[in-house]
Amino acid sequence: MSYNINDKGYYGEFGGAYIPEMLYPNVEELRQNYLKIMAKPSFKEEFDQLLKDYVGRPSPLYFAKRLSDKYNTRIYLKREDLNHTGAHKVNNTIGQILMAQRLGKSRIIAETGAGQHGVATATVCALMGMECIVYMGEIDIARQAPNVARMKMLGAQVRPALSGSRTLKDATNEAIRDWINNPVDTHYIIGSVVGPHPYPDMVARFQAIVSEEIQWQLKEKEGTSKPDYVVACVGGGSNAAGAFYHYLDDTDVKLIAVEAAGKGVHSGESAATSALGREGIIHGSKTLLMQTNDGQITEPYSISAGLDYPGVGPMHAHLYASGRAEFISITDDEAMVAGLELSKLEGIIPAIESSHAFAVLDQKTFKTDDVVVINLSGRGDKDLQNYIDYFKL
Amino acid sequence: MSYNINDKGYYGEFGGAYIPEMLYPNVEELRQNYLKIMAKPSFKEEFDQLLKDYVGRPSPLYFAKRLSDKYNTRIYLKREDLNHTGAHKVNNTIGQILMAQRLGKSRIIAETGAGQHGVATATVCALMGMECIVYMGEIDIARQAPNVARMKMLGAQVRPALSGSRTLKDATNEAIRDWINNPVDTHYIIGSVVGPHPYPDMVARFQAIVSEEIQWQLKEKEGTSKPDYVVACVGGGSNAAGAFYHYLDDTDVKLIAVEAAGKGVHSGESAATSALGREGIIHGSKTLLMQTNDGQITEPYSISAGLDYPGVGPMHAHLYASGRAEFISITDDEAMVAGLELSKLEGIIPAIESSHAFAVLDQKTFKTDDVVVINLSGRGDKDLQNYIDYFKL
Amino acid sequence: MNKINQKLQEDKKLLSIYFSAGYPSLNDTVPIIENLEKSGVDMIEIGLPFSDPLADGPTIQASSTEALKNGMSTNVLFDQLKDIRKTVSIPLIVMGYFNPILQYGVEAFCKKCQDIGIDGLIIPDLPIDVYNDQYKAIFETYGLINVFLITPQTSVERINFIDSISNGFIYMVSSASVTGSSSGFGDEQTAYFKRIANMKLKNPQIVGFGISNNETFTQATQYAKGAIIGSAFIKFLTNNNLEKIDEFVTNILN
Amino acid sequence: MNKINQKLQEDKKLLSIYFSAGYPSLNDTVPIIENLEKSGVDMIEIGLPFSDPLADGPTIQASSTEALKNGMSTNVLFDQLKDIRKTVSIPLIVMGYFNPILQYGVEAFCKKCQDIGIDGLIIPDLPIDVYNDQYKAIFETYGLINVFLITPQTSVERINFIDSISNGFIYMVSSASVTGSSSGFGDEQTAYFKRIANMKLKNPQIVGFGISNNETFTQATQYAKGAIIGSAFIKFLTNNNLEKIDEFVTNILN
Ligand SMILES: Cc1ncc(COP(=O)(O)O)c(C=O)c1O
Ligand SMILES: Cc1ncc(COP(=O)(O)O)c(C=O)c1O
Repeated sequence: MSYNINDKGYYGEFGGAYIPEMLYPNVEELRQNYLKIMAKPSFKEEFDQLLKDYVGRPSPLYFAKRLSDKYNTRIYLKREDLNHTGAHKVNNTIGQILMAQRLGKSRIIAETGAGQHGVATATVCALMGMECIVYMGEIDIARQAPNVARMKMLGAQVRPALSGSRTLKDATNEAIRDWINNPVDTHYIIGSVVGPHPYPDMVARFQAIVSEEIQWQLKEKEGTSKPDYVVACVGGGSNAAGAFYHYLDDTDVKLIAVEAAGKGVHSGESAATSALGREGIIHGSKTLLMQTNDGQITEPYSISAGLDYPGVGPMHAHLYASGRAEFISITDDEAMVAGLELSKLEGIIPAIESSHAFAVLDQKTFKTDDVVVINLSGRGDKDLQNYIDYFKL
Repeated sequence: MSYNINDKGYYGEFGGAYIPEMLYPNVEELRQNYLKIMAKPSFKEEFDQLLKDYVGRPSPLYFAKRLSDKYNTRIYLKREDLNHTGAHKVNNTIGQILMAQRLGKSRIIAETGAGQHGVATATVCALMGMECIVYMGEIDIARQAPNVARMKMLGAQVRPALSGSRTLKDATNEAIRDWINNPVDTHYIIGSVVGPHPYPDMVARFQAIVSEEIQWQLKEKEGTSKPDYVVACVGGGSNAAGAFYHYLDDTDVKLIAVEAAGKGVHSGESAATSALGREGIIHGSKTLLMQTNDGQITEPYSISAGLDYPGVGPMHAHLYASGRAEFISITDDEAMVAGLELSKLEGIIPAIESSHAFAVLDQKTFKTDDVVVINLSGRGDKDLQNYIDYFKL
Repeated sequence: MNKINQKLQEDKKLLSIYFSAGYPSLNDTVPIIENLEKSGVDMIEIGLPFSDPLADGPTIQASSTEALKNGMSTNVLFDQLKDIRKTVSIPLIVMGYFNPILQYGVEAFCKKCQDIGIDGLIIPDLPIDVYNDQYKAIFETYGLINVFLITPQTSVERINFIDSISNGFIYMVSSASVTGSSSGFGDEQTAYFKRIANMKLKNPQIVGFGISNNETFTQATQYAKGAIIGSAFIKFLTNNNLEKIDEFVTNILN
Repeated sequence: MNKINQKLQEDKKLLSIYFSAGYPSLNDTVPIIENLEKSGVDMIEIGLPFSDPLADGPTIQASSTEALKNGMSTNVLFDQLKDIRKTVSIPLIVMGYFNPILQYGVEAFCKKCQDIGIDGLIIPDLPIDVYNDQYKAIFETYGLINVFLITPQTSVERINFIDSISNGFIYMVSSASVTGSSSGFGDEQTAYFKRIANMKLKNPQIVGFGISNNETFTQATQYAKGAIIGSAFIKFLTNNNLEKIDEFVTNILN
């Protein structure tokens, strides 16, 4: 079985491009060109150069000694928190801004949840001198104020999404609407492995640098490029897609995808898509999503704005349905505790999104000689206020 | 003429260890051991490993195209903003925590201004499982709230300095007092190239990695390891010391040290030590400092907490007195504008400290083919609120 | 013959009206349809509300949200419509996003539409290839016309292809923008209308998006067979009683 | 013979008092000195206030800050003291941080002290080697005794070295802590006092830091020649009139 995308834009049953005709030219233009453009040496060269000099890649693979001691296993952290702008998101936005330039676009739009993708988009737009509009749920604007400020500093316009749950899902709707209204000059930089084909594949390819680096870094450190486990949180799923990418077909490597259970999987306030979702269509893609019996999309909840999404990307839907990846749900409380633990044991304050991945250490027992790579998708600076409030620091 | 330290602990006229007897055993223990410890292969190895895997070094040397175009010269940014914890400060704290371990200390104290050094210290203490107390001026606690929160997350105790101007100078006094009170088990991690010998030299050596990297990175990019200019802001002077270190004796390379002029050098609210200071003793070192005719230390002012210090390290006093480095003062307003410009042109929000260095671009004309390396000592996340308030974003 | 095809043969410019089922009140669906027919409307698009209607503008989205709050659902809608053919004879089209239909079961949905007497469907986010590969046969079994959209950006080849697989009319989006966003047509749109008219497609075109009054209706139908009004009608419903629908339609047609 | 050396020859335990010049009020300096002598104090340390007194605890620091606010400065102090030897005969020591002295000019400062009749200086942050290399000759020229400190952490070699270069007394810091922080002496300190006493140094020791009442004074002087009180006296001044200094001293001595 293949775990990668097929030539129709599907991962198994999932994927495709369920888009209104108004988006067809945009998406089709991208579909026809993305692989060709990515294959060009000049593209690769510019992408690699920016990842190195601007983003700061390779991000380290750090052996977390105190954490390993505590959990009696061998834990490595993939340090996407050290990237410029503080998360894995920028790998993708660098790729897409170069793509947009080559497609002759002059205006960039994006949606954002935690604000990390918005900041990463505003950043590359500043870098390239392009107009940038970021849609963000009104609720997220309030709970991720530092990132809103950063986007403004970078010259981006932040437009609040006022409908629905006023979070990521609704920001995405607004961005799609903008794209429909601006079909010629605008490129839509989607921030995760979601949306219509070819977005999930394109974003996964840009994020694949994460597992590409893990392979050689682990080889250097452990003599083998294969860990026993790769663990990553899943909102839309881009950091997980990047961390899993080069291991997808290597079933020796176990993959763990961590979803946000909010106040509990069955509390009614959750974003644990695999546990609660069914196959359906969201944002142009057939995938798993949380919905009513009637097919209305459910409003998700997570303390973490970046995981507060009622779907997952189609790659992850397939990894779940096929059993290739294990899916674990982590509550707000479990994540917060894990975030504080990482801070105190390793001096690294993780994004609350990433904290969900770390909480797996308390849920699952690993063997002493297991090599467990946890994707530290982002740093916690943007979440300080949440941590402070939660722990009454 | 030598621009480095002599075997008595002086840079020219400046330096020494003007300390009360109560500190003598501590400082002497350090003085006798620091070079020996740093020379040990096991120390070097652990230091280098942590700089690579934990801090994320080498930090990139990034060619800033849009900024270069605007100023019609060749500008490279040394990306210390990408270090773990967001500034150059961590290079030093990693070094000093390893030093403290080898000296058998179990308790760490530090002073902090902007909070970056406090965060960097709290971070390495968490990493090594050591008790950590950070002294911070009450005013700085208020204006650098995110960093205070980070220190708490990392398990450090933040103690307010309530005396004097309630900024960095006073936090340093408090830290020294603590050290006097705890002479046996405690190591004091000073955050800049200030304090009694051997601190200025030890900190400079830990920060020297910055210019070590610039040398080979520039060689790769420009075919020569020598830039025409190295520009860095100076609070105490550690990021400048690091960026200048390997160029000190190479007078082909022009050094520019940028001080904070606050509301204007002669406004009475300034921290422009070279312009306003005279030789004197501060925090155990003979150096340039801002003082009354009577020898009372003046309360400095800068919008940037990290530059809000009435002295400079003795290395910088010597670089100034000898004319080896050019000293330029930058006002709050000039720095803020330069910070916003970097954000909008390059997608990088600098720490306000670093913004001072960028403001030099507007003050001084460089030749088209000059290679100008600006040390981007830290990222602006901690300063967002200041930027927002200032620009009413 | 499907009622849509019959209607398209009439020698007149057709006025089609869209509204969100369950808005302003849950049980307004049938009265609105009846009033529209009585007022002289030629065709009706009944919106099946969706939580995330990404091709719609704020007016339609707000009405959908309100309808859902009022309790509208696929089952409720079908229930409301079960006797609709006793009183209404003009073509009825259900317009909805694909997910609720998928969850109902596409075949079950189509069958139910046939039972009720629905003539066609517009599913903006159902891609043509997926329709062709998986659902065309089902639609045909239940006698439903699937209406496809074209926009000013749609290529000639694609328009021809869409024409070839359509068997009712083509929903011609006046401008590449979500519903309710433009006001009045400019030269660009007129050129687009002419360009499509000159293609002499086998399926007539009905223009949608941006039609709000007699002027825009007249402009849109100069080159096309008819026009669809959505947001303007919903705004009207927000501010007026159902009995006044008559006035709304009269204003458009004269 | 220097007044300090004379005093050290007296067959009694010496009480020395520290206060910050210019506190509580700018012109209290002389009355405080006179009251102290009248009350039976053996020696006085006049604190020259400094903005950043890093070896001092909060009490002394606060009094320094206040004194500076009151207008105290090196010149003001010298001016206040210019006739002090007309009324006061016990040894007077100026205690100050090095920077204000450096700015005044070390030689000018020493000369002025001699003119006034100051007997010695305590400069906590003037390192011994710098003193030896650069300033010893000047101090000697102007007949000033420089007092060095030792602490429980000072090594035997260093104590011997300090003893060798001292020519008055050794300021023995009771515990390695800033002024005003401990209350009462424990076994550790007593052991330290004994240890130093047993070294039979050529210079007598006077204990400072942590002495606040008769009990601690007695403990401190069991093995040492005398003791210095600082913070406790400043706290007293904060709460009492100068005329009551007498009571403070009486309480210490009995
Ligand atoms: C740090 C971090 N991790 C994870 C996520 C979740 O996104 P994804 O699932 O696409 O990696 C986000 C989203 O903003 C994020 O900021
Ligand atoms: C980012 C940054 N740059 C510069 C400084 C000034 O310190 P130094 O002069 O020691 O480099 C600080 C101090 O906190 C800082 O945080």
